[in-house]
Amino acid sequence: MDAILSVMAQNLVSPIILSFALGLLAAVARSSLSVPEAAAKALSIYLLFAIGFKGGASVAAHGLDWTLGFALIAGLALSLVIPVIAFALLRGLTRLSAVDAAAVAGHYGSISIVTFVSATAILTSRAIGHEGYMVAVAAAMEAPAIVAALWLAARSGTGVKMDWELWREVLLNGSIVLLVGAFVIGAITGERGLAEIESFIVSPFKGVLCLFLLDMGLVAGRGLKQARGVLSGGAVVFAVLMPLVGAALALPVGMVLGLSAGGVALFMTLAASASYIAVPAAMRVALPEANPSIYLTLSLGVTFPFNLALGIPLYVTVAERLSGG
Amino acid sequence: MDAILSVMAQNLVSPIILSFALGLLAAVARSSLSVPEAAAKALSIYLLFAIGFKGGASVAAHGLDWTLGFALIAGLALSLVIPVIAFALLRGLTRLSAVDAAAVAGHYGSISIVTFVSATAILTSRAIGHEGYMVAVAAAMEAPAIVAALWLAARSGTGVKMDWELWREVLLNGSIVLLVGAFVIGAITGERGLAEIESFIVSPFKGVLCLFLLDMGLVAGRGLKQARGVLSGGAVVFAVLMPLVGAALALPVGMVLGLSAGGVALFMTLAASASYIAVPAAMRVALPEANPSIYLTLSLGVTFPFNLALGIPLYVTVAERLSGG
Amino acid sequence: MDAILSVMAQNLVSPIILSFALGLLAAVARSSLSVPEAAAKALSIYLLFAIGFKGGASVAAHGLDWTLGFALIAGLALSLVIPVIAFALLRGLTRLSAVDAAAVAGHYGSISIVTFVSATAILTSRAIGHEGYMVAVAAAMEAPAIVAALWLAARSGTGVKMDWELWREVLLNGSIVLLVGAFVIGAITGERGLAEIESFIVSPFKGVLCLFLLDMGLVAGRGLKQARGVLSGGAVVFAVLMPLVGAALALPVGMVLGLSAGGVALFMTLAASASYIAVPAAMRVALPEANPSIYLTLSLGVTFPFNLALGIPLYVTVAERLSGG
Amino acid sequence: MQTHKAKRVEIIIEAPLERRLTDAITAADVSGFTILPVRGGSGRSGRWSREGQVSTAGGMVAVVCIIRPERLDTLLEAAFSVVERHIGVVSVTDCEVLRAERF
Amino acid sequence: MQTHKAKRVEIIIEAPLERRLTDAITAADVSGFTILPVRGGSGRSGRWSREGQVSTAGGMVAVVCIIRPERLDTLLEAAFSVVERHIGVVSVTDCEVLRAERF
Amino acid sequence: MQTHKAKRVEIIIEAPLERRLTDAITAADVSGFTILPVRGGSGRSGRWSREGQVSTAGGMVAVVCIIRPERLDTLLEAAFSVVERHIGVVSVTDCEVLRAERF
Ligand SMILES: Nc1ncnc2c1ncn2[C@@H]1O[C@H](COP(=O)(O)O)[C@@H](O)[C@H]1O
Ligand SMILES: Nc1ncnc2c1ncn2[C@@H]1O[C@H](COP(=O)(O)O)[C@@H](O)[C@H]1O
Ligand SMILES: Nc1ncnc2c1ncn2[C@@H]1O[C@H](COP(=O)(O)O)[C@@H](O)[C@H]1O
Ligand code: NA
Ligand code: NA
Ligand code: NA
Repeated sequence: MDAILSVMAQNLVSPIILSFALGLLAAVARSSLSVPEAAAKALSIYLLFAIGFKGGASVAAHGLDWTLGFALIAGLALSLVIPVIAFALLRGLTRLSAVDAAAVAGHYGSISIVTFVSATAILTSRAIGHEGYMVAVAAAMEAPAIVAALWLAARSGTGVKMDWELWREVLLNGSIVLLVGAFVIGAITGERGLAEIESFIVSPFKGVLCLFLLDMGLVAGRGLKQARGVLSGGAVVFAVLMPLVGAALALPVGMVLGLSAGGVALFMTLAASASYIAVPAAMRVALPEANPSIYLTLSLGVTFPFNLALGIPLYVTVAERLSGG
Repeated sequence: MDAILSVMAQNLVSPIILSFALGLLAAVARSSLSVPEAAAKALSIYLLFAIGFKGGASVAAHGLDWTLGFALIAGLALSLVIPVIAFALLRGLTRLSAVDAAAVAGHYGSISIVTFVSATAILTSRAIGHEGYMVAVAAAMEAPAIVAALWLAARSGTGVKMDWELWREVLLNGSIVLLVGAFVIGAITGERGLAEIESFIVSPFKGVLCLFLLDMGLVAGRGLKQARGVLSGGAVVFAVLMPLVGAALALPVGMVLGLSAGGVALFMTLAASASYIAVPAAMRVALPEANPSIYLTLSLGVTFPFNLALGIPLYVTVAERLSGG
Repeated sequence: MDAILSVMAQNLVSPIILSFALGLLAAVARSSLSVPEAAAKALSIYLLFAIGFKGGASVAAHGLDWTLGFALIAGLALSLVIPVIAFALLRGLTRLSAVDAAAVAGHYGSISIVTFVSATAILTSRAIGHEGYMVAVAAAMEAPAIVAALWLAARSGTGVKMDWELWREVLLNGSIVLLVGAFVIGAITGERGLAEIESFIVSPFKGVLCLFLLDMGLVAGRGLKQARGVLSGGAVVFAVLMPLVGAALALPVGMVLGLSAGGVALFMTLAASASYIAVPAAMRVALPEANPSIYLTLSLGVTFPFNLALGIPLYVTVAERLSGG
Repeated sequence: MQTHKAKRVEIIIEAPLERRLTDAITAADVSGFTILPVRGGSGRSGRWSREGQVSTAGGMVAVVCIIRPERLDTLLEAAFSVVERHIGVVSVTDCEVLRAERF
Repeated sequence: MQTHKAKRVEIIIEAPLERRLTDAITAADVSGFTILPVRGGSGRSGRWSREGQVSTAGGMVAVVCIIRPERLDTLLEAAFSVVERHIGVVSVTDCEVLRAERF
Repeated sequence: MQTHKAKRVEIIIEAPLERRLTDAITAADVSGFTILPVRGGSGRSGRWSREGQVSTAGGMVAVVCIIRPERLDTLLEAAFSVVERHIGVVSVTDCEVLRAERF
């Protein structure tokens, strides 16, 4: 317990968390501080490219085994199951309409790549290794939850159009393509490729992450101010509870798969995190009736900072204790 | 004297100065070279974050003492006094209207963070130490001069609206919040935090500064071309004289405060520099009658390059001789 | 032959090439992946500044000799001659109108700086030295081909307005000014200047190049999809043949000039590459009747990837064998 | 100079639907359109801004389409089929154009 | 398709006043507006461009507001209270909108 | 509020011609104009987008110019002299402006 608390306390004073907090405070205080849209997109391209490439290079170095296949399947399964649990929880804890609840549920089945990236940063700084292919698992878990959400909405009577065009958009959305593409490039070029661009994608990585989190704090803060009134207490409870539920589901699965301690922690983080880039865009197309303030605020305004500040250190410590030892 | 000249000559051939000169020349020659707005803003976010963080980390390493408090007060006082002197000088040297003179005066009481950053870069390359908290002094000197300017304008009969909204805008403008926020993050996370993001905010710093100065040269050049005709000889004399007056005021204050040689040089630089980001925006809101070409051109087109090329090396050499030696 | 193939094979699995391929595939699959315009421009500013500066610093280190002057003249001559050959080839191989053929020819006389940059990256990774002033030759070869193209068009009866304003635009376009300006700054500040900003312009260079090539792949892919139907087989043959013709012309010239093996390879690369930034813009102004899909697709969609994947390794190996070896 | 009557249609629509809208417009055989970026706005669903955003959700684009009067209804129907269930504003203004042969 | 008469108000105003303007519009109970970025321009105070600019000073934004005709005067007064002392252009065009219930 | 009749001219033109167009407009003594960025579009020469582009070729800008009715022809002639051989759309809308003395 003490160990967990000390890891958490230490985590709370990292530049990463504090940068997010700075953005959040600045937005709430209505400061004019803002990151241009193009710069935020550029930062996210950098992060996706770097994390994908490093994952691929690590696979090239350590080799692949069957676990990757099983981990992908387990990830897919989790991201289909979690929305169902989330939906039930939401209907119990809040008065959200079925459509709103389905939309929110879809976000929690999917993943947040920055939460994943922050977890890898913490693992790196604590020198805990992890499977490079977890990046591929992250990519695999982005989209399936959308299907689950649309199924939940359809069951509740909302006409949903999951046409081929939407499938293409979801499966080939920019972040999946870049993440998987960079992973493949890393896997092909391996350690030699990594050496060539190391001083671009490895050394400055954490600093870039700080700026991106500053921006996410600004966006989250603006969203929270905007959404006051829309959010009930029950919804907020959900947004804190659900990541723990997701992580608790992922923990035994990760251990059964035989992942390393770091791998289990990342798997828990993926299950615990909620999408705020790809799924919202898909929901605007397929479930326009769902209120975006609700899902964006819960995902980006509550769950993301919860995972960043408390969740990840918790998952890492638990995973270390139980699996890696 | 020789020493000063040699420092200046050496400074003139630094990549930083030459990048500014390149931008200036390109703009004057009407080249299509331009930096996108989003990129310029991203560069300025990087610089503010890096300089604030490094200041905070240095405070964490060396500890705080009473001098910080006194330096803050001295900075505030200077930024209230300088506009009054500037106003008097302008009324003597030029035929500017009272409103225009008040607006210009406000810019000179405030500070230019890039001038400050360039001075720290010169100190670093000459291995002269300075107090990390000078960053906080810089932040404290951003806003007060606006009050002085509005008071000067009001005295001359221009109805000025300094409402609460404007106060908030000025005190919580993006650059102050980011600078102070990064300073606090640096102070909290200390040397450990700095180590984590060093290869992002320390090593590439000077290169980023070059690109930002290239952009500033472009903007200054465009402004100068645009403002031909608006500027009198007297105004240009003012823009070269005023930084020297400001620096001369700051020199004894810095020495009495007991700042290190580098600290005195930075204090002089702050007093000598003129705002071109925060104050112009505030003036457009509060003193729309004042002609923006005048204050922007004097500040960015004359005083900034003067400080960059001649002022800073002068202040550094003088401060080293008199205080640190 | 084996050596060439092995260099080519090795080149094909470099992060640089694969990043381009990723972008191309993503665009063809209609992924939403995209780089913001401002970010793409910022990347190109970085690359031009870095490559120019390094060239200048290398000249400062190794000194200048008469070869530079001769290389500049030879570059100018080549970029006037190549369009004429290209025009003849196009008229033979395709049914393009004279105006379209003239416009395309102009692109091939000019150069692509990213092709040049990629070639230097390959030279660096294979530890082959080259003359720093080749950057200046690259700059000199940007514009003259435009004149040749307009002359070819005028000869075929298309009224062309090559007014003074267009001259200014072409000669002072952003990329030439930045490349030459950074070259001069590098030459003035020399090794000392380079040391100051090395960790910005040298170490992360290759990684930045990857992201820029990712973007170029996206743009090229979009262009190719758009231009299906416009392009005949003959035009595609031209776009693969012409770089070989250009390189074959440059090879003896470079050897007669006494360039190093790396220098000859770069000279061949310049002659082989086709512009896709400066010349298209000039053509839109001066030859609006020419169809931009044709020249953009040939240059960016066919010749650029050909040079990147096959051309450069070929030129490098040939140059090494014949001149330096 | 000689000008010709036309309609200027401005469709402000959620960014994730941009491709669907332009595909629908193209399918309706409209001669051309231009897409302007939008920085922010406000409506019944609250205030929004593109600043610092990565997702296309929570953003709008403005599609401007100049069209012959007799083609207006076709365009509006195509646009409406996409905007229908979604957030968005469609406005039509009378205008005059140079070079009518282009529309 | 059925359309309804409305007014399209376009306010081009200095960027530092953006929040003041949108606050005033909102206070006047206007149903919605959209903000477009502006890249540059020219007027009596000379030529300007956003290129490479960091400060909001020396920039403009365009606020577009589609409104029922009977609400026009309220909006213009709200806008004028902000634009009055400042640089800015306010223009009003007749237009037709789909889905009038939204305005 | 009191408003005055004016014309709103919108010129969508290839980006490489921006300076030529604004120079021509300025030479025609037009009181002011505003330049809006354009993200993409479609026309007879196909679909285009600014995304990831470095070259100004393959991009358009929108120049908006509000002008007194009696000055319209001068402006259109100036604009036409530049647009003539090039891709571009020129449209004119009737509008009302506040503060007519500014135009
Ligand atoms: N009356 C209006 N005039 C201009 N833009 C509007 C108007 N109403 C809505 N919008 C735009 O459409 C978006 C969504 O509107 P709403 O569905 O009312 O929230 C707003 O955020 C604005 O960008
Ligand atoms: N007649 C006009 N049409 C369009 N925009 C204008 C007009 N007049 C002024 N503007 C815009 O408003 C800004 C300030 O105008 P001014 O106050 O005349 O300098 C200009 O830079 C333009 O962006
Ligand atoms: N009818 C139209 N309405 C709006 N924009 C248009 C129209 N026609 C053309 N454009 C714009 O002008 C560009 C060039 O048109 P075009 O010459 O037809 O290819 C297009 O890509 C659009 O951005
Ligand atoms: Na999840
Ligand atoms: Na000052
Ligand atoms: Na060439």
